[in-house]
Amino acid sequence: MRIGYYPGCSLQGSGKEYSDSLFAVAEKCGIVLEEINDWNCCGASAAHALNHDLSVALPARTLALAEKQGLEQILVPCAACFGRLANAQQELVSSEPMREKISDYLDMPIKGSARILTVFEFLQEHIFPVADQHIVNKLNHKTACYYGCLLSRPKELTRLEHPEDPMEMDKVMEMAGAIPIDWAFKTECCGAGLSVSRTDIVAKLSAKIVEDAVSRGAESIVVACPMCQMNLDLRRPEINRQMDKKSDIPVMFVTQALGLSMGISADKLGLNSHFVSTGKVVSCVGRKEL
Amino acid sequence: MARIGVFICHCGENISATVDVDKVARLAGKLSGVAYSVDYKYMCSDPGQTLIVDAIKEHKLTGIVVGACSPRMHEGTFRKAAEKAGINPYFCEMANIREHCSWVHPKSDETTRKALDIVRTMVEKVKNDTALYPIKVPITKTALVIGGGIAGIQAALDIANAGHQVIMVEKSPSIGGHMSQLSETFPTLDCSQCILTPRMVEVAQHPNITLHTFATVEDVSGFIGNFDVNIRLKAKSVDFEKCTGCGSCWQKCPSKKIPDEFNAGMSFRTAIYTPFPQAVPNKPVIDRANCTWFTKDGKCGVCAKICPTGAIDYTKEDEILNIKVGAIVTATGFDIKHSDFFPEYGYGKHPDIIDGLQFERLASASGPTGGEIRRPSDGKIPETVVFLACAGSRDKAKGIEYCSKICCMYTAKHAMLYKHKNHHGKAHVFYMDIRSAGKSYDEFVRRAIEEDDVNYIRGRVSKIYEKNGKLMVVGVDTLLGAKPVTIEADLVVLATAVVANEDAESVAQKLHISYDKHKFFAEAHPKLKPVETNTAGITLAGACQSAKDIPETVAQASAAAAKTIILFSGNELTREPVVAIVNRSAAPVFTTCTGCFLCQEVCPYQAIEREEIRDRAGNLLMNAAKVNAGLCQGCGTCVAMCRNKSIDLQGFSNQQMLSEVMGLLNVPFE
Amino acid sequence: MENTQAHSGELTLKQMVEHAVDVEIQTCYQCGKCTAGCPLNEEMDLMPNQILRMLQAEYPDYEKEILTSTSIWLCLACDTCYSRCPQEVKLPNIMDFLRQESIRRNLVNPKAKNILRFHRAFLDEVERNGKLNELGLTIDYKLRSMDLFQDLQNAPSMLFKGKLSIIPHKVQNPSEIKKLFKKING
Amino acid sequence: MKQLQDKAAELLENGTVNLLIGFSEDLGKRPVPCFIEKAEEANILVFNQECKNNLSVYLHKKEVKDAVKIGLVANIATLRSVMQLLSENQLWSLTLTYLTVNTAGELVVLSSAEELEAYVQANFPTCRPEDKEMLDKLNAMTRQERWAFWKDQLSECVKCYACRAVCPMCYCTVCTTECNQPQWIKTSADTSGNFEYHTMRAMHLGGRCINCGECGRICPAGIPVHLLTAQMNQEIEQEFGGKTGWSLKGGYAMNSFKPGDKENFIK
Amino acid sequence: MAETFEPKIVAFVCNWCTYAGADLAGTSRTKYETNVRIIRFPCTGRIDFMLLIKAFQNGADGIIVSGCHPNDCHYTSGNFHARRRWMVFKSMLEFMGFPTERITFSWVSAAEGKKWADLVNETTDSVRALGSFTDYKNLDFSQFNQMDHEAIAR
Repeated sequence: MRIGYYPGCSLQGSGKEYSDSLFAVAEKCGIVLEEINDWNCCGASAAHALNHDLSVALPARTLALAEKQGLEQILVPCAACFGRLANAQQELVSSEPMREKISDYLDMPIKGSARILTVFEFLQEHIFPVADQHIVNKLNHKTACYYGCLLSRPKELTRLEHPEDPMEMDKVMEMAGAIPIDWAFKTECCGAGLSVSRTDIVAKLSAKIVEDAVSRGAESIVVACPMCQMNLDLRRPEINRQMDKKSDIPVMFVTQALGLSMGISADKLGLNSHFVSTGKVVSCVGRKEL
Repeated sequence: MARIGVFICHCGENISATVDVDKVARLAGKLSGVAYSVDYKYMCSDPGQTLIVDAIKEHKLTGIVVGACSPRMHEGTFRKAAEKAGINPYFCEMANIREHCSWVHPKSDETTRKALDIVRTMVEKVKNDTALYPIKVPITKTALVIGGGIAGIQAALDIANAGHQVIMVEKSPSIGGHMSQLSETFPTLDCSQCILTPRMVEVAQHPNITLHTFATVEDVSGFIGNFDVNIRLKAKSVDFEKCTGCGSCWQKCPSKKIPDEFNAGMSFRTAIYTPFPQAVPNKPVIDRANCTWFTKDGKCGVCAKICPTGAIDYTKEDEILNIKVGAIVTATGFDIKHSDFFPEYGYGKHPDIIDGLQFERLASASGPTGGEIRRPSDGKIPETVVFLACAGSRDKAKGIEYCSKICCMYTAKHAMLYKHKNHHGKAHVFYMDIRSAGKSYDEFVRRAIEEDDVNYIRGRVSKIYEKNGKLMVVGVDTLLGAKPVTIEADLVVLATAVVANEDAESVAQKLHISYDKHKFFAEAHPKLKPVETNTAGITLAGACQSAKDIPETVAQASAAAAKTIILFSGNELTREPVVAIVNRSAAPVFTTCTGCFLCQEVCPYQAIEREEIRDRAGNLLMNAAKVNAGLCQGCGTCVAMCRNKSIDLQGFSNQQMLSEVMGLLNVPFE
Repeated sequence: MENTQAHSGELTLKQMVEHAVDVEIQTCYQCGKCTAGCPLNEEMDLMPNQILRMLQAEYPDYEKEILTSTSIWLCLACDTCYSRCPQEVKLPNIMDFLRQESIRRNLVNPKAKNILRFHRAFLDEVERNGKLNELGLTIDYKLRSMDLFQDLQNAPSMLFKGKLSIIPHKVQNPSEIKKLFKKING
Repeated sequence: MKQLQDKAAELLENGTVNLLIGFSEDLGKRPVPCFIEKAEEANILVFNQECKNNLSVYLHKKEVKDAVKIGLVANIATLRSVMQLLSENQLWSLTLTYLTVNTAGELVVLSSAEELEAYVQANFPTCRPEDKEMLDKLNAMTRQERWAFWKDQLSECVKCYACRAVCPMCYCTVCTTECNQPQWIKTSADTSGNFEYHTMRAMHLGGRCINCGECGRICPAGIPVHLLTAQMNQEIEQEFGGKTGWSLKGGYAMNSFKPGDKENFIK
Repeated sequence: MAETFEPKIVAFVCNWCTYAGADLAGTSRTKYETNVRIIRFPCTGRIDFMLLIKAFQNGADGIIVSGCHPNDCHYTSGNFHARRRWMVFKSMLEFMGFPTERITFSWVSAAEGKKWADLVNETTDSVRALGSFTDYKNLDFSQFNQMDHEAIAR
């Protein structure tokens, strides 16, 4: 079964290590990801903030291209991109006129039939079955799985089993030999798109998240969204100022963590390109049981 | 040869003002089959009726048409008159020339012509009328009451005190229902068990009441006055004849870690148990699912060893008891949503987020904490308690649009009880509206606010999460310009939605009564038949029909009892003979019914039965439909559904309806 | 205060919302759960439920108040409100529309200008290349917001860590995207 | 063919069936129904495309009923009508064995209602193309054109009731047409009476007819009466779902309802 | 006979809602056209489609069929069954080319005296506009004509 892949812009920029680690893991498990040819930006929060049609048309183009490429399922690791693509798809299938309008904009035919996978669905369906033969060492530390908004809501799109207290990522981390903690801010918002324009707000929101995770003894935060990662990592100075105490809890992508447990080098997983050092976690690997 | 009399009424001026009554009477007299025709100022008056009676006798009339007002007005009156004159009342028809003619049209030939048409139509009908006789149905004067909560108890006592036999069936080991779990009751704050337990005992001791606990209704057949019911008596594993209720068995029972239903899961009970100290009957049963003897075949057996009277009997099997009853009172009660129903409140993961019933047990003197309100997690007395009204109720997203009705009151009560027991504690209530319409209900809520200084916050809570030992309740105060508020609580009580019992649907299907989309049982008419169901002889009492508080439940229970007692007031039940009937004729035809039973499926009253027609040797010749006159309400849907007219409706027969049409048409409007 | 009569003729904002987005404003019964759960409730000048209430009221004066609020720009479309709303009101979609309407009527709150600038910068970047290049975006945004020094400390290290690439990514034929934008913006 | 004859012989031999209803060759003409009681007679049996008759209609005949154990050589339409009959509580007195030939040309023997249901559902026939074509044509016409069409057609009807006699669903012992108290259907064969009869017929068969088309085929006046019921079925299936002769449980659309049924035609 | 054509309209109504509604129109003296003649049934579920045909066949120009609104049926489901039957019957007649605009289906509750009056007036107007219903009669004439021709031919 071919698996299409839509990186989205951040995974080529600020979230590069997300795609690096994802590919490393996939490679390890012998899974090939086919990038959608000539994909374009999903429009993110900006498009749907300013222009509804655009917010559907941009993802629609990518979906149309995927169809042209004959891809029946597409992996969209970036939470924001996933949200936009899934949303657009829903509008396309639910409204005939909308579909016509858009395919007219794009002058491309579009069905919107492809199945769009969240990173969790991808891991569950393609990595889990083969994981144990690749997992070589346990991560052996307490971790807080942070899902954020776009991977948990709206539940019709994200298909989580328990949208208010998701366990999908926790399962992955358990498999990787970490100890996921039960905490309260799993699905709270980090400030997302306001990262640049209203850093103050991002600091406030992210602070709450980091605070709760730390107060419950987490040694790392694991995310599956480049925006969350950036806000919790890049914005740490502001966050620390907000909490007025210094926290150096690292923020990894779920794929990086999984990669570590598979014995892939920290370098290859891009664990060195974080602002908050991930050294502590890396050193936990293979450490004796807590 | 029909000899029909036509009687045209002036109704003072009401008809004669626009209709030429004299002409109508004159022309009606010329109609074929009409032997006598007359008009008179007030037909419904005594002289008017006498006029009819005399005419019938004098002119040997076989049927009459009264051209006057609507049959809905005076049909009864004139049918009585006809009867008085010695003809079958169903040979009297009304021609509605007032409401449908003189009142709605101006004075004109056209109006008069219409009046005549109406009369002619009814003349044609009368020609095809047949003598009908009231249907008599024998009645078994024993009532079945399903459910031993306060609703069932009230209904049973009322019926029994009226001198009729009552059989009560309760699925749990004791009667008492949810009311027995409550601490105090609003708005008087009198102790629930203090007022309930005497009634429970009364039921147990009443000579007219037979009580079956730990029993369920298996199936129900038959009809009003003549129900045939099978009851499953679940194996108690204890011989109640021998058992003295000394309790040594459950004191010694080794499996002690079974969540206690009566204490809403906040304490444990043993495998052999009586649900609570004041249980009626106060004798234990074995919960086989949790008893070592049954789960680990034959190991243990302590209770049998300990029992001084040898009452324990592991070999007992379920028994089916067949009973005949004339009426059924359905009082199966309700359930509430539990806190694990609320994702945003942590799927009930936290022990200190509890539901209303659990709080009742915490506050109850007979509860797990002896009436001290302590939080389940660590037994500490909470300093701050937050109560959430509308937890699940009025929540379309959760599939419950309706208001659970009792929460506003019991939440106020809960807050009060907490404050009375912990004067320094703080109680907050998140609410959307306060619905306290009821005798001294609003005063009660005000008391909670004014005297016990409970903090009412208008707004809904979005999330509850635990943070260093406190429950963070994230809500909003919409009366402060939607100000976000977060309260650090030690205990949170969710006034969860009142819902129908899990098995409500199957119970309804066994009883053949209808239910709404929330599985609450449906009354026959929302206003005028609030306790009857669509199945004659079956009534509703209490929260199985909709969320109710105790006073309402008791009132409805008494109403249901009254309906039953009325039914039992005669030896047989008399019903209007306007019912469907399947034709029958001599062998070898027997009937034209082909036994496709499509009629059976359309009948709203399960009035159509299967009759097996056999020859003398007893060989089955054919299956045919048969109408149970006791159940048929005479809608006639089956008649229109029957392809070859094998089923017909007395009083509105095919012959009658068609002749009306023919009589009306086929003739030029003069 | 004027009454709704003043509106006879053109649509009220509420009606416009209902036409544009598949929601029924009337279903909101003001329980406030949306506000309670909103991560930005402390920042907002109008609370989500207040906006709904004001739409329900259909007072002309309210329309301006709503469209000039910062709330509509602060909304992160995190969907917390919708996912918990007992009446299933799709607030985020309403917010989307209100933003667009606020631009159309030229009522954008000055305090929200930066957010708007960012969105604009973002879209222009996408229009130019079909893909987003954070460096380009950041520079573009800085120029617009004239807030040149914020994040300056980060840029070099990001470059160093390979998180910002200097050579912009593009789709094969950027003009195709430009055409798309033109078509949609008319 | 041989297979069929052998099987039939076997069934008659071992007493699984007392009477076998099938087709026999009629000197070059279309095969005709035949009734076989002796194994040795089984060799006259044939089964091919030409075997169009819906033999289930004979199951209502007294002589057949008396035989109790019946073997039925049946095309799919026939099997489908048997399904419908069973769902209407008919045929209860018979034990039936069905012999048919599947699309692959192999002999299939079905000896229980459950087997029958499974087979019918697996090989469920679609509306006959020729009918579909006619229906679309008629539905495309204006009302007046349709009126003219049926007026013209039904003026030919002589009320011979062949359409009724050949229809397995017309099993009423006394048909409405024979009811004379009251007289529902004009006895004379004038066109308005014919309209009356055929409307009644269609209403009674709509949602029960299994589109075997026998009524149309048999009509001596060549009136396509089967189109009326076919149209009804189409309507009912579209509006309320459910296929005739699909399930033993029945599910006759006309005596059930949904609160949300279409009512845009009601003021 | 008046110059303008006056249609004969037969109304098949249920006892509990529409008949009562018509009574209400009377008690509140709401005036309406005289053309309608009411035939009373216990329930719309009882109304046999054959009666409609019979009515047309015997000279009715228009027909009103009316009963309780959905969920208001005195017998809980009679009107639901009727609704299906009408729907099918109507499309049946349409397929046969019958002028179904001569049949008006309606829900009229016991409280809707006004609606009843309006219903009668509207129906009367529309049927008056349609003119006398001759299709059925013509059916037979046409046949007689044929016979005549044949006779002449012979």
